[in-house]
Amino acid sequence: MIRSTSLPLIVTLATFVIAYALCASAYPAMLSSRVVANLLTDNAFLGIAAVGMTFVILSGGIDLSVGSVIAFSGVFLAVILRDTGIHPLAAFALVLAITTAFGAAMGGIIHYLEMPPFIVTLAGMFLARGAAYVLSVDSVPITHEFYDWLQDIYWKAPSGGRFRLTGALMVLTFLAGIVLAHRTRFGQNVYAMGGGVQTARLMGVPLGRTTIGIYAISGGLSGLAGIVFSLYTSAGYSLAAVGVELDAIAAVVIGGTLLTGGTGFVAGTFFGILIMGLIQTYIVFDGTLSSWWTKIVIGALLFTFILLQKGLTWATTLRRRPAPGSPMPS
Amino acid sequence: MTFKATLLAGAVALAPVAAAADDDLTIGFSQIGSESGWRAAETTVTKQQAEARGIDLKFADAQQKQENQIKALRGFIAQGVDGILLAPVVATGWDDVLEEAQEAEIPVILMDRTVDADPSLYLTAVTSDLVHEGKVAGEWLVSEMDGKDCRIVELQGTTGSSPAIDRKTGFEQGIAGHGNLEIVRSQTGDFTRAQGKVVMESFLKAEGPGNICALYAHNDDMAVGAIQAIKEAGLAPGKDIVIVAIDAVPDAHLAIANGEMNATIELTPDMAGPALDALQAYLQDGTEPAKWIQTESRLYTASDDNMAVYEQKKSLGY
Amino acid sequence: MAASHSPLRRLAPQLVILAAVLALNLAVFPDFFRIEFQNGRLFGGVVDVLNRGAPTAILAIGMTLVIATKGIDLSVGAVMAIAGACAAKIVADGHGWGTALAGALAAGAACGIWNGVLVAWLRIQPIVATLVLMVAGRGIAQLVTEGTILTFLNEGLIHLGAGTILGIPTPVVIWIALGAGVTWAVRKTALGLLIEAIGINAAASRLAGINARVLLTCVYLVSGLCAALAGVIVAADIKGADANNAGLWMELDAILAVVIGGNSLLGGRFSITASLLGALIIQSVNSAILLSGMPPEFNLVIKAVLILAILVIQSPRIGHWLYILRASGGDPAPRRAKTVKETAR
Amino acid sequence: MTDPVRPVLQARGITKFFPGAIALADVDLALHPGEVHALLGENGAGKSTLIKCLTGAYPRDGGTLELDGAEVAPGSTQESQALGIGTVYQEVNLLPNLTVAENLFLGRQPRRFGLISRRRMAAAATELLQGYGLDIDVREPLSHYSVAVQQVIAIARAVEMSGRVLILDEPTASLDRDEVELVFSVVRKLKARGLAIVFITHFLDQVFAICDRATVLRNGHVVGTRDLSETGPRDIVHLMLGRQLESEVRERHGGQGGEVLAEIDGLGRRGMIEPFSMQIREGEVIGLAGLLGAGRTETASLLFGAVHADQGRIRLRGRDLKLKGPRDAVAARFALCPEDRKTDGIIGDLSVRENIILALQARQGWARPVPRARAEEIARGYVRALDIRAASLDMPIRLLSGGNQQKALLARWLATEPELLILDEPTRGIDVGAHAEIIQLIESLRERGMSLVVASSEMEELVAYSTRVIVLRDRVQVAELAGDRITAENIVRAITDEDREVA
Repeated sequence: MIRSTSLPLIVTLATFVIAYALCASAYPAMLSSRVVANLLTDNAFLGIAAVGMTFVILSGGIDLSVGSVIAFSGVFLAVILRDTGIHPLAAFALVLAITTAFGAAMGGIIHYLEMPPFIVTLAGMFLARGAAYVLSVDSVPITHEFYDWLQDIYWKAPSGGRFRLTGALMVLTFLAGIVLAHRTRFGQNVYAMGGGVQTARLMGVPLGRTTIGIYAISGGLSGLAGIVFSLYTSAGYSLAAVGVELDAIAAVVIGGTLLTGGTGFVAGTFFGILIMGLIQTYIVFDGTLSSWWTKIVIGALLFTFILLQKGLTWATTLRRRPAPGSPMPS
Repeated sequence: MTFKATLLAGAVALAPVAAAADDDLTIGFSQIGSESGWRAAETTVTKQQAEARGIDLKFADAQQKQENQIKALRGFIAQGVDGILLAPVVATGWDDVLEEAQEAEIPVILMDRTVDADPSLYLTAVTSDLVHEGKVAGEWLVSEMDGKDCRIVELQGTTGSSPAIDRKTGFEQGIAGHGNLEIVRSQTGDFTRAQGKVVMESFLKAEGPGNICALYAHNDDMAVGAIQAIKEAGLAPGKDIVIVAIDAVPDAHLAIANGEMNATIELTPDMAGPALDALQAYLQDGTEPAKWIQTESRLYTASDDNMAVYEQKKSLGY
Repeated sequence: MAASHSPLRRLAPQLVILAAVLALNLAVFPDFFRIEFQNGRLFGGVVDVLNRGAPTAILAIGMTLVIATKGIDLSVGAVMAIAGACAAKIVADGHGWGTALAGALAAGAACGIWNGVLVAWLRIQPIVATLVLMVAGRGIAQLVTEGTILTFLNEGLIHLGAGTILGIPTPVVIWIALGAGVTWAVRKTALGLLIEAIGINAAASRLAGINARVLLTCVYLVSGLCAALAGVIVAADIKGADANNAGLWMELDAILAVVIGGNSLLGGRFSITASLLGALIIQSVNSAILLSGMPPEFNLVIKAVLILAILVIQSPRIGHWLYILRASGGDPAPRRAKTVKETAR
Repeated sequence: MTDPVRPVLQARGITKFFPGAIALADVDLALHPGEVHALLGENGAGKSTLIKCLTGAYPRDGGTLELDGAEVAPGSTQESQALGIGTVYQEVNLLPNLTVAENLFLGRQPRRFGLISRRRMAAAATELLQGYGLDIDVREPLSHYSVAVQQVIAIARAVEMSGRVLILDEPTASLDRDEVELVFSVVRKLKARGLAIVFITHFLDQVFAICDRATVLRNGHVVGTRDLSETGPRDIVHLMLGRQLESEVRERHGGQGGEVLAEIDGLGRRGMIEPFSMQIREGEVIGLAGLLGAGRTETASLLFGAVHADQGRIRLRGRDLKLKGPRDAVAARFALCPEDRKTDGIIGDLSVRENIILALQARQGWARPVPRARAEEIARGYVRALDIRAASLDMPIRLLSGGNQQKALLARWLATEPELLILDEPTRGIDVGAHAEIIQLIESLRERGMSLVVASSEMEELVAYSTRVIVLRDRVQVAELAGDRITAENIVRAITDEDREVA
């Protein structure tokens, strides 16, 4: 049985399948394993960041600092690997610790100072990008052999597609995100907060801890995305990943999560990422469309999905009889 | 795209083969974006060059993002194009995707900027020398000042971008050892006219209008913005403040012709001509081009016929 | 927002912060306050702040109204790009500057109405509704300019961005006049009251007979028009429409200006004057960074820290704690006041 | 009933100060296992404050709390819940976006290897709810179910979380009769299980239907605790109001009213209210009677265009009137004071003056502002006429008491000089003094020739001021009473007629 709550997820999935079929009928090469592998590899960092963003949005918040944190992580890694002798794994741990703490700090400010997430994470966005600049304005190459070793881990499919470690890491992150969202108390608390902060408080959801946790996860996953990005480009660059937060938000919304919070699926975000990647691939294949069409198509998709969600909400409220005394919301 | 080409592309992707019919080439071009007039002109010229040679050019604008460029490159490889032109947004991080191209036997030619990767991974690089450009600008200013004291302000490109870094380095090399020249202020103008104007305004305020003798801008767009700021401050650009910039876009020629600017170093937008020449030769009979095809960095000053150059360039989409 | 009787009291925090930031400017640049008349125009550090703050200030005017209705308009930066592109395109096609301005404003109005319809008629959450245009808008602008920087030499249009009126830079005249005009319009008519009513309680406003839909649409329309005007000014300033960079991240500055102006993101009572002061504060911070001669890589960090400090000082919680500290004189168990506030947006 | 056993919860001398006022003075309350204890009192008597002190939501300023003989001091609702005191509120405080099972087990989900076992959770939830007589799919989101079912789920959660004392704070306020019965059946089961239950309600019949004892609060003091098997409603009301309710039938002045103002013909909306017809004359008060959920509010909303009618028509003085929304109604000189003041009435942060002129201003349009001096004059006039107690006209209206807010809302509409004034529960939740004033105002407005439609759950009130009463049951108009036939008894009869299973 299809529950009404899972309908957006199904629509996202169907959109992806239909879009892929259409693309493939125009360009048969779209079916090659290269394209599939590219979708995973090229979107790995975005996907990982989007998992964190899903949690933030599910709780009814927003995190604008994601792209900047990715850039900061990359630069930090590159600089620390260049200037010190520590092993990349230790550096990874350090980056994850810093970005998680950064996210937690933003969550703390949001909760304890009762400031809107929009503004707090906006300041966080400036701060992280600025910190990246201070570390280095150059693109700093990473030349550690451990990086080469990591980059050489891939499975090569028959027709040339390379399924790389980072793509697998993204899939793992999504799986972990799904488990975290649906199978842990923390995840349930996130949904609860998205359903209504006051009610969640009354039902015993530890708001402070959860808020800090949510932004810490988003920060930490942005850090992880930064690590993946540094593997992707073998460098740290303070101008990298500008505007990734918008792509992540778009993927989350296209994936069927309500921006008001409370409803949605981590798995939906995965398909949101794939749909956006597919659009980009199609535009490259076409080769004549201005790539700015990507933005326009994503905007149109956003619009479609928002309308769809609106329609669904409307349909479900119609089914219930109006509560006495409450006139239709204006 | 024609149906035939579609089928061809599909066949190539499923069973990669290197060569295709000579006169039916499909070339992918991954452009950085359209952040400046020069960049737009380069795109126009590349499209013109491809059209003139009957090449099917697949154009992808990366909106200044490396991740988009890597995606585009992988898309080209998956599609099985015959060759790839890449104008890299940064120097680092291309090894993996270039390896994939090499494995698929698709030659890659770098345009405009080079990368930090093993040279065997690409066919050749068609670039100007960014450091050299800066150096030419610096040396020109040294000779122009002829021993007089000069306080210079510098409008940097986007913080962290390689032209900004290289052109700064080159300029500093150019003026090195000449104690009469001193860079007193340096700020980023993001390569845009708007920021060029804003930052120049603050330079004028901070230093006092009479205390600036020369402006070095990392591109012409910022210089054009700065010229407006100088005029609004009641000074005569080109006379009260000597202005040298890089790119030689039409508006810079116009400014020089009007006496509002003193010199610009041309960065030719025609990188695609030599690049496609080399590519076609390679695809035809495997001619290995030189690893670096350097374009000319020509200096334009008031002694050139700038109006003529302006007329010639203005239709290129700068 | 306390309904204070004296506007000065309402504006006091913003004025103090502005004074502090201006003092900072003075510290890094002693001649900051000197104003000269050169070349037919006023010239000086303060004039620059006023002039450079124009786009943010103009956006903040529309944004204040939108935020007062409990909304937000993320699309203004993209609308700026669209409007600038349209103006340049129209001039390039050989029309006059009046047509260009009208065309740009029409484009802005269309964008505003689009947002307004999504919010008021389709009842889509404002942050989502305007996100659509924010994502797609720059692409549309890019299509208009066909990926190039459309330059123009139309004196009339350029005058809007770089000219002067009685020696004062045109953008300064425009934003002050617009700010005064809109303030006058909302305070001398009932618009301000009705907008605040919608922002505080939309359901009750509707039942009181307020035409919330039309008003909401109008508010987004005004925001679109402001964005278009800002877009034209930015384009005119550099004699070219740069679809790529025009208005990039400006929506964030505009929202910051409104928030620094002490207006609640939860809607209700608003002060356009305070938002304009907020815009000036942001511009003064930028100016201080430029004048200080710090290396550019520090710009963002300094800006972030200053803004964070300003916001934290203004945070209701901090005010509450300060109040308790002062009232209790270190009383160990201050009475807990329930400040029930929806933190999530 | 009152077993000699030790009380589960014993509160002694509970005292609570608010700035400038004593909210609770030395309140004692003892709850015994297996009893349902009604907590009664007018609004503002201190019921909610007492509950909040018991559950730790407010810190106490004095007094002690003993649970099973041991002194406790819960600092938050969570703590009190852990101690065994659970609370259920009027608005269902569960999360509509979560499933029923998730709501029941939020914060204490069954886990296996550290992960929530959704299957076990669903099974446990299904079993748990079956114990409360609910057999529903617990995997559906809560919003899927009716308010009554949600309320039972909320009770189930509260009991599972606490298990000693259950506080029900007006859980039945928005339920219809069958739904109330569903909740009561659950309460009886819990009572049999030995829980001590506190029940707060405004419905006296419900008090006598389910409760064993009642404690009555007035002005923060306990004025008495009664065994309900030994006392009657009259006593209780006497305790609450401090005086006998004047129940003598008032002399009726209005009679039939004047000319026909509006004719309503078959107005209705599917799924909300069946088509109804009525004539409204000048100078008459039409009472809308019926139980909650019978369609009173819906009728009022439809008349005002707040909800769009999908059938029928309204003729105003013989001319067709199309109501696309409240704006059209306001233009036609209709006015509506809604039932829920807070969400649908006041604009909290606006000043008293602005709230009063708001409807007038909305009708005039934005371009013609009410001048400041005129606004001041109007507001002052009504503040005086209606005795609105506000420190200043500039203070935000949310700071006023409920009764004063209601009067300000009335002023808002009177300022538009309406021809038809629709009042939905005009006296709900306001103190006794204001109550009487509003009833008086209704009479005097009628005498001036205004037409009024008043929906109310207070039978005596309707009898007092109505010239006609329309009785609704299950969203259908079932009777119209006029003249001498307007008595509480007749209304009750109309409401319950043909109803065999009386609650």
